Amino acid sequence: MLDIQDLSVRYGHFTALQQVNLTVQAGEIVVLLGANGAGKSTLFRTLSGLQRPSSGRATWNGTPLTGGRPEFNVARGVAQCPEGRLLFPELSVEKNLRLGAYVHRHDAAGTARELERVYELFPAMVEKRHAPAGSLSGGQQQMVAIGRSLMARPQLLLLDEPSLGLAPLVVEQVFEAVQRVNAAGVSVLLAEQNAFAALGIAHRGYVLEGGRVTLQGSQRDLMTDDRVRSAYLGV
Amino acid sequence: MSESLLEVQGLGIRFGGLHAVRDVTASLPEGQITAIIGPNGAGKSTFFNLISGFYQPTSGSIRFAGEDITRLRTHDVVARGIARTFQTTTIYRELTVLEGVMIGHRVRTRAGLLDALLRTGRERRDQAESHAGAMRALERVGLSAQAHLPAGALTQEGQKRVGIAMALASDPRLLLLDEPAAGMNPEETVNLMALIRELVAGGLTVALVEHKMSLVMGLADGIIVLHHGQKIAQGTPQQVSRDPAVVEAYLGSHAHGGQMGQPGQGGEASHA
Amino acid sequence: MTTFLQQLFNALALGGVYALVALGLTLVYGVMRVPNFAHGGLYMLGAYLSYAGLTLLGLSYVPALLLSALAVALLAALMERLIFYPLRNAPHVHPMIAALGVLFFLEALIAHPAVFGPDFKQIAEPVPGIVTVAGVVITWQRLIVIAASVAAMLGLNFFLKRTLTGATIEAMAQNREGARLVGINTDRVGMLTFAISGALAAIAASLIAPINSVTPSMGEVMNLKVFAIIILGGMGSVPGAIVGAFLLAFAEVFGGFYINLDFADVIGFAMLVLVLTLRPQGLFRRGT
Amino acid sequence: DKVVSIGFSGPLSGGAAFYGKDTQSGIEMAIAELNRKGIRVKGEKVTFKLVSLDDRYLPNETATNVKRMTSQDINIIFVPHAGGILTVQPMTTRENFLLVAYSSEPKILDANNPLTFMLPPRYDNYLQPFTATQMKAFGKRLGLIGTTSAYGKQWTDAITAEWKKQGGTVGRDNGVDYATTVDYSSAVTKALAEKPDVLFVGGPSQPTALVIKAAREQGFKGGFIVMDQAKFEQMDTLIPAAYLNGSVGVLPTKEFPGTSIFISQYQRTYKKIPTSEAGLNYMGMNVIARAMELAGTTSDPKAIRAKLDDAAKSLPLNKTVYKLMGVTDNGHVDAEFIIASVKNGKYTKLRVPKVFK
Amino acid sequence: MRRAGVKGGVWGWAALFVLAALFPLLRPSGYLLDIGVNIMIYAMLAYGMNVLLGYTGQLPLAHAGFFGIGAYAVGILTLKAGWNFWLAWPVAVVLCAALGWLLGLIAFRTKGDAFSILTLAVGVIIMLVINKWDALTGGNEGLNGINPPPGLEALSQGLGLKLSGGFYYLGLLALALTVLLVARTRASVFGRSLIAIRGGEDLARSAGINVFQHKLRAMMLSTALAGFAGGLYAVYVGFLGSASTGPVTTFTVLLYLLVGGLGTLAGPLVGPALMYSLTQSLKGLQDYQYLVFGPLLVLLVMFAPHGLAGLWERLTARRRTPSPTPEKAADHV
Ligand SMILES: Nc1ncnc2c1ncn2[C@@H]1O[C@H](COP(=O)(O)OP(=O)(O)OP(=O)(O)O)[C@@H](O)[C@H]1O
Ligand SMILES: Nc1ncnc2c1ncn2[C@@H]1O[C@H](COP(=O)(O)OP(=O)(O)OP(=O)(O)O)[C@@H](O)[C@H]1O
Ligand SMILES: [Mg+2]
Ligand SMILES: [Mg+2]
Repeated sequence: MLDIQDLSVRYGHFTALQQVNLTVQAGEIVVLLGANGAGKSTLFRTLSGLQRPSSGRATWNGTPLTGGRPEFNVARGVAQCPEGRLLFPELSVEKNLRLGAYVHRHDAAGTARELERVYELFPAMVEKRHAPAGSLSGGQQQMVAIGRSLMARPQLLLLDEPSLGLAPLVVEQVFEAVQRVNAAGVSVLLAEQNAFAALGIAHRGYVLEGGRVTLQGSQRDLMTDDRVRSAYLGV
Repeated sequence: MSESLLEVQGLGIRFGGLHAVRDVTASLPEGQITAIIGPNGAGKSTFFNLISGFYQPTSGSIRFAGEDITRLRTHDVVARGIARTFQTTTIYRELTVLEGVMIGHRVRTRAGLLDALLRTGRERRDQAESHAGAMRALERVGLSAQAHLPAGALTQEGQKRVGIAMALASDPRLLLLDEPAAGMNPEETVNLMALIRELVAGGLTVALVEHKMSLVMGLADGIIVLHHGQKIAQGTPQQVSRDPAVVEAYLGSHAHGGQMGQPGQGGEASHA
Repeated sequence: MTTFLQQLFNALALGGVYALVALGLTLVYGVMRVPNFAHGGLYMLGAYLSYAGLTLLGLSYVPALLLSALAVALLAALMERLIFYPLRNAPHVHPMIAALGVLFFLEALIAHPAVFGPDFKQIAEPVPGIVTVAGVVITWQRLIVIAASVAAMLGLNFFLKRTLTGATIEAMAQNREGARLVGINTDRVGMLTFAISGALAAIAASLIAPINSVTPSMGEVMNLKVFAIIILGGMGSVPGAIVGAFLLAFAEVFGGFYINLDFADVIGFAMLVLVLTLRPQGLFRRGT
Repeated sequence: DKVVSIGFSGPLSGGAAFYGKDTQSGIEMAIAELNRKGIRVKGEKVTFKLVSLDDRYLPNETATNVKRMTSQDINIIFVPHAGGILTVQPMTTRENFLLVAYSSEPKILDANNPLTFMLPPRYDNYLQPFTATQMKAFGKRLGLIGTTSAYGKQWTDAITAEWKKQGGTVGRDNGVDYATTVDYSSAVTKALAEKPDVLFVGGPSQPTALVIKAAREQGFKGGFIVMDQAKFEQMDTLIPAAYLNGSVGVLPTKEFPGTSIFISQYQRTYKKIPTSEAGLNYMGMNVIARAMELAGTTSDPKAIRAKLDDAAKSLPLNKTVYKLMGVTDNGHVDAEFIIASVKNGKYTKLRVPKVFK
Repeated sequence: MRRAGVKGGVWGWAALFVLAALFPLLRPSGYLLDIGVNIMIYAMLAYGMNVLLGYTGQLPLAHAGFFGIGAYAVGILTLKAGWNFWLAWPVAVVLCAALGWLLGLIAFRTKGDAFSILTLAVGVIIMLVINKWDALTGGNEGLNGINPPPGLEALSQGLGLKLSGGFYYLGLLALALTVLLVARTRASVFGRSLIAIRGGEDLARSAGINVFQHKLRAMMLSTALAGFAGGLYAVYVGFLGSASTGPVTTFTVLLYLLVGGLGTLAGPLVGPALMYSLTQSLKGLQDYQYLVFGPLLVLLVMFAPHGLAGLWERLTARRRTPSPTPEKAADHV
C-alpha cells in the first residue's frame, strides 16, 4: 500500500505541495485530478525520489520512498511514466524499453516476455524498434514512455498524464491496458487531464488544488460531484 | 466555399526508408479552421514542418496565396505570412513575455547590425513597432497584464498563449497550431477554443493538429485525415467522424460522440 | 616505395597514439558530453605515475602501468564527484573552464620542482628492438600501440553497445532523470565512466611515453587533437573516434610528406575543417 | 648591508618552463655564491636578491613584467627569449635598466642598444668545423631535421649556407617542432628518403635523442651535426651510446678550472647536469657583479654596462664556465666553446680554426 | 521601469569611464598603467567573444586568431607597407570582419560542439600560418619595432604625460567605443534576435528570424572587435609573436569572460580586470601560481556560475522588479 502522510514540497520559497495525505491500496487504481500547476507532477516526482520533500513522508508497503534515491524506489517496485517522457533520445526504441527493465537485468527471459507484451500493446512500436527514440512522433514517444514504465514490472505504477498527445484510439487502448495491468495486481496512481476517461477506470480519486487535497472520494462520489463535473469533466 | 489560401500538391517527404508524408494534395480555405487529425506518427507534425519550411519536401509543391513557396526557407515562409506553434510548448522562458513576443515580430522589421551600431532612424522605428506589434498580439491572447513577467513563470496554459502570441506577432495570414490543447483540462480547452474562434473572426486562417476530439469537432470547418503519411479522408467534422476508415484507424469509440465527440448528422465523407 | 610503406607505418603508429588517447575521452566527451579538458592532464599524469613506478618503486613495466591506471582512474572518479557532478546542469562552458582549471593544477603540480620539475623524462621501451619487413622499420612499441588502440576500440565498442552497463552510460548521458527513473544509479555510473576514461588515459600515456618524452605539457599538445578527433568521427561513436584518429594521422603524415612538413599540423586541422564543412555531424553519425 | 634586486622574466610555466628554469637556475646559483662570499661595491657590502616573474614566453607579458620590475627600481633584468627581448629593448633607456639578453638572435645586436648585454656566443663559430669534419668523414649530402624554434631555424639556415659553401648539397628542410611533435618517425623517414650522408638535428636534448634514435632505427648510417642546444652528456643517458657515433656537437669539458667546479656545484644543488643555459647565465651574473664592483655602483646601468668588458676579462678563473675573451662594444659576450666529434663512444676535441666575433 | 534601468546604466558607465580617465592624473607607476592598458585590450577581445557566446549562444574558439590577424595586419601594413597606423587600424578591423564572414559561411554549417571545434581548428590554423609564413609575418622571430601611433607621443606630451599615458587614453577611448557598440547591439532589434537564437534556433527560425544571416553578422561584429583589440595590441606592445594568437589566449579570454559574466554588459570588463590583476598578483607565488590559480578557477565556476557581473545584475534586478513570483523567475534566468 502507498501511504502518503502530510507531504509538503517546496521549490525555493514556493510551496508546491502542502500537507498532502493520500493512499493507494493494493490493487487499486486511484486517479489524481487537478488543474495545471496543481502539483500533480511534483507529487509523482516525489514518489519516485526525484524530488525531496520538505516534510512529511511517503511509504510503499512500509518502506520510505523519499530518500532521494529513485533507483531504490524502482527496485522496490515503484515505476513512473513521467511528465515530459524523459526518454533516451539517441538510443533505439528497444534499448529504451530494455533499460526500463534495468532492475530486472538478471532476468533476461522475464524481460523478453515483458517486451513482447509492450509490443502487443503498441504494435506501432514494432517497426520503430531500431529507430532512435528522438526521431519518433510525439505520440509515439509517449507510447515508449508508457512502455518503459511497464518494463519495470512495477507493483505500483505512477502514470503522469499518459494520454498526452495520444490518438483517441490509443488512449482507449492505454486505459484498457492500465486496467489489465491493474487486474494482475498492480496498484496504479494516475494523473489525467482526460478526467472522464480516467475516472471511468478508477476506483477512487483525489482532487489537488494549489498543492492541497481539496476533495477525495470514490469513483461515483467524484463523478457526481458538481465541482468536479464543471471543472474537470467539462459538463 | 471560400477561396483557398494554401494549396499543396502531391506533397511528400522521406526519412531514409520512411515515407513520413506521401503524396498529399489538399487545400486550406481562407478564413476557416482546418483540423488535421490522424494516428500517432501519421505525419501531421511533419506536414506542418513541410509547410513552414522546416523540412524540404522530396516531392510535390506548396502554394500560398497564389505563390509557390515550396523551396523557401522558414524565415521567408514566415515573412509570407505563415506562423506556427510547436507540439511541445517552446517559448523563451527566461525572457519576459513581452520580449519573447517582440521576437515574433522580428520578421516585420528590417533593422540590421549596422542600424543597431549607428542607432539609425530605422532602428528606432522598428524598435517602437516591435513593441507595439507585440502588445497587440498579447492583447489578442489576453496576456497584456503579464507582459513584464518572465515567460517561464506563467502557467502551462499561459505559456501556450505566449507561444500563440509569438506566432501572431509576425502578422500571419495562416496560423499553424500543433496540438494546442495538449495537457489542458476541459475548462482551459474551452477557453482556447474561444480564443481561436476570435482569431478567425479577425480574419486569420487556422490549421491545427489535435487529438482532442471535443476541440476538433467543435471548432473545425473542415478536417483532413492523415494515416501513414497519406490523406485518407477529408470533409466536414460530421462526414469525417462517420467515415469507417477514419473510425477504424483513429477514432475508435469516440466516433460515436461520448465525452469527446459530437453527435454527427449525416453526410458522406469524401475519400481522398 | 619503401619510403611510402615506411610512412604508412608511421601514420598507423601515430594514428594508434591519437586513437588511444581519444578513446579515453570518447566516454566522457563523446558519450557523456562533458568537455573534459583535464583529460590531457590525466594522460600526462598517467605517464608520470608510470615513470614513478618504474624509477621510484622499481616496478617493472606492466605493474607500473596498471598501478598508474588504477591511480588515475580513482582520481578521475573523484574529479567527477567533486567538480563535474555539481556542474552537470550548468552550460557547457562551465565544466570546460573548470576542467581547464584542473589541467592547470595538474601541470603545475607535476612541474613543481619538489615533484618532478619541468624537465623531460624518459621511459625506456619495455620491448626494445625493431623488426624490418620489406625494408620497413617497425618498432615493437609502435606495434603495441597500434594493436592496443584497435583492441581498446573493439573492447569499448562492445562495452557500450552490447553490455547493459555500457547502455546505462549512454542513457545517463542523454537523460539523467530518465536514467534514475528506470533504476540506474547515476552517481555510480558517472564515477565509473570517469574512472574508465581515466584508466584509458593512463594506459595510453604509459604505452606512448616510450616513443616520446614525458613532459608536463604533453597532455596539452594532445588535448586539442583528440577533441577534434572525436568531433571528426562523430560524437559518441567509438569507431568514429578511431577512424578520426587514423584519418588525422594520415593527413598529417602524408600531408607533411607530400606537401610540407612545416605545415603538417595545418594540413591536419584543415582536413578537420573540410570534413566538418561537408559533414557537419561528423563522419560516423547519421544526420539529424 | 645593501640588497640589490636582480630581475628575471622568462617562461616558468607551460611547455617552455624547463628552458626558463634552466636559465633561471644559473642566475640563482651565481647569486647564492655571491651572497655567500659577499661582494663590496664602494666599500658597502652588497647582497643580491633574484626577482623572477613568469611571462609564459609571451612578449607582452615580458613587457608588463619589466614595467613592474623597473617601477620597483630593479636595474638589471634577465630575459631569455628573443620575442621578449626585442619587445623590451626599446624600453631600456626610458626605464633605465640593463637588459641581459639570453638569445642568439642577431637582431638584438643590430639594434645597437646601449643597455643590452647579450650572453650566448655566436654559434656561427661551429659551422665551419662541423661542416668540414662531417663532409670529410661521411660525404657531401646533408639532410635537415632541426627543430623549428626561432633558434633552430637560424641554425638550419646557417648550416645550410655553410654546407653549400663548402661544396655540398642540402636536402629539403624537414624541420619539425621538437616541443609539440608526437612522433618524429615520419619527419625522419622523409629526410632519409633523400639518402643524406649527414643529418642536421637538434633542439632540447631529449627530443633530439629521440630523433637520432629514430634515424638509426630506420637504418641511417651516416653522421649527425648536433645543434648546440642538445647536449651529448644528456643524450647518451637516453639512447644507446653507439647511436651517437659519428656525431659532432658541443661538449662542456673539464678543460677550464671553473667548469668542473661549476658542474659539481650545480649537480649538488639541482641534481642534474647543467646545460649551457645555466652555465652562461651563471657566468653572466658573475660578470655583472664584477662590473658593479669595478663601476662602483649597483644602480647605474650605464656605468655597469661600461665595465662589462673589464669585468669579463678579470673574472676569476673559477667563475669562468666557458673561456671568456671579453665583452664586445655592442654588448656581446665573447666566449669560446669546445666542440667535439664522437667515435666509438669517445669524444675527440675539434679545432676551431677561425673565431668570429 | 526598464527604461529607468537603462538610463541608470548609462550614467553608471559614464561615471566609470570618467573615473578611469582621471586615473593617470594620480601619477601611477608605469606598471599600473600597463596593467590598465592590458585589461582594456583583453576586455575588447572579451566583448567580441561575448557577442557570439553571451548573446548568440555560439562558443567560438578562433578569436585569438582574429586578434592576431588584426595585430599582424596593423604590424605588417605599418612596418612593411609603410601605412599610417590610423589607416591601418580600421583596415585591420574591416579585414577581420570580412574574414569573420568567411569563417561564418563555413562554420555555421555546424552547430554546438562541432562549431566550437571547427573554429578551434581554424584558430590553430591561423596561429600556425602566422608562425610558418616567415616571409610575411617574420615567423618565429616575429615582427619587431612596430611604432606607436603617429601623433600619440606628441599628444601625450601635450597633455603632460608619458607615452604610456597616451596609450592608456587611446585604450580607454577604444574600449568606450566597444562598450557603446556592444550595448547598442544588445538593445537593438537585431540584438534581441541574437538572444532569440541563443534561446533556441528552431524557435527563432519559426519566428521568422534568418538565423544564418544573424549569426553571420554577429560573427562579423565579434571578429571585428577582436581585430580592433589586436590592432591596439600591435602598436602598444610593438612586437608581435605567434604565441599570443593561439588557443591559449582564446581560452584565457574565455575564462575572463566567464568569470565576468556571460551575456552581461559589464562582464567582459569585470572579468579581465579581476582575472588579469589576479594572475599578475599570483606571479609572486612563483611555482605555486597555477597550483592556486587552477583550483581558484574551479571554485569560481562552481560558486559564481553567472560570473560576477551576473551576480550583480541578478541582485539589482531583484531589487528593481518586484515580480510576484521572484523565486520562480530566478530559477529560469
Ligand atoms: N523545478 C521547479 N522549480 C520551481 N517551481 C516549480 C518547479 N517544478 C514545478 N514548479 C511549480 O510547482 C507548481 C506545481 O507544478 P506541477 O508540475 O507539479 O503541476 P502539475 O499539476 O503537474 O501541472 P500540469 O498539469 O501542468 O502538469 C507549479 O506552479 C510549477 O510552476
Ligand atoms: N526527423 C525525422 N527523422 C526520422 N523520422 C522522422 C523524423 N520526423 C518524423 N519522423 C517519423 O515520421 C513519422 C511522422 O511523424 P510526425 O511527427 O509527423 O507524426 P504526427 O502525425 O505528428 O504524430 P503525433 O500525433 O504522435 O504527434 C513518424 O513515424 C516519425 O517517427
Ligand atoms: Mg504535470
Ligand atoms: Mg505531432
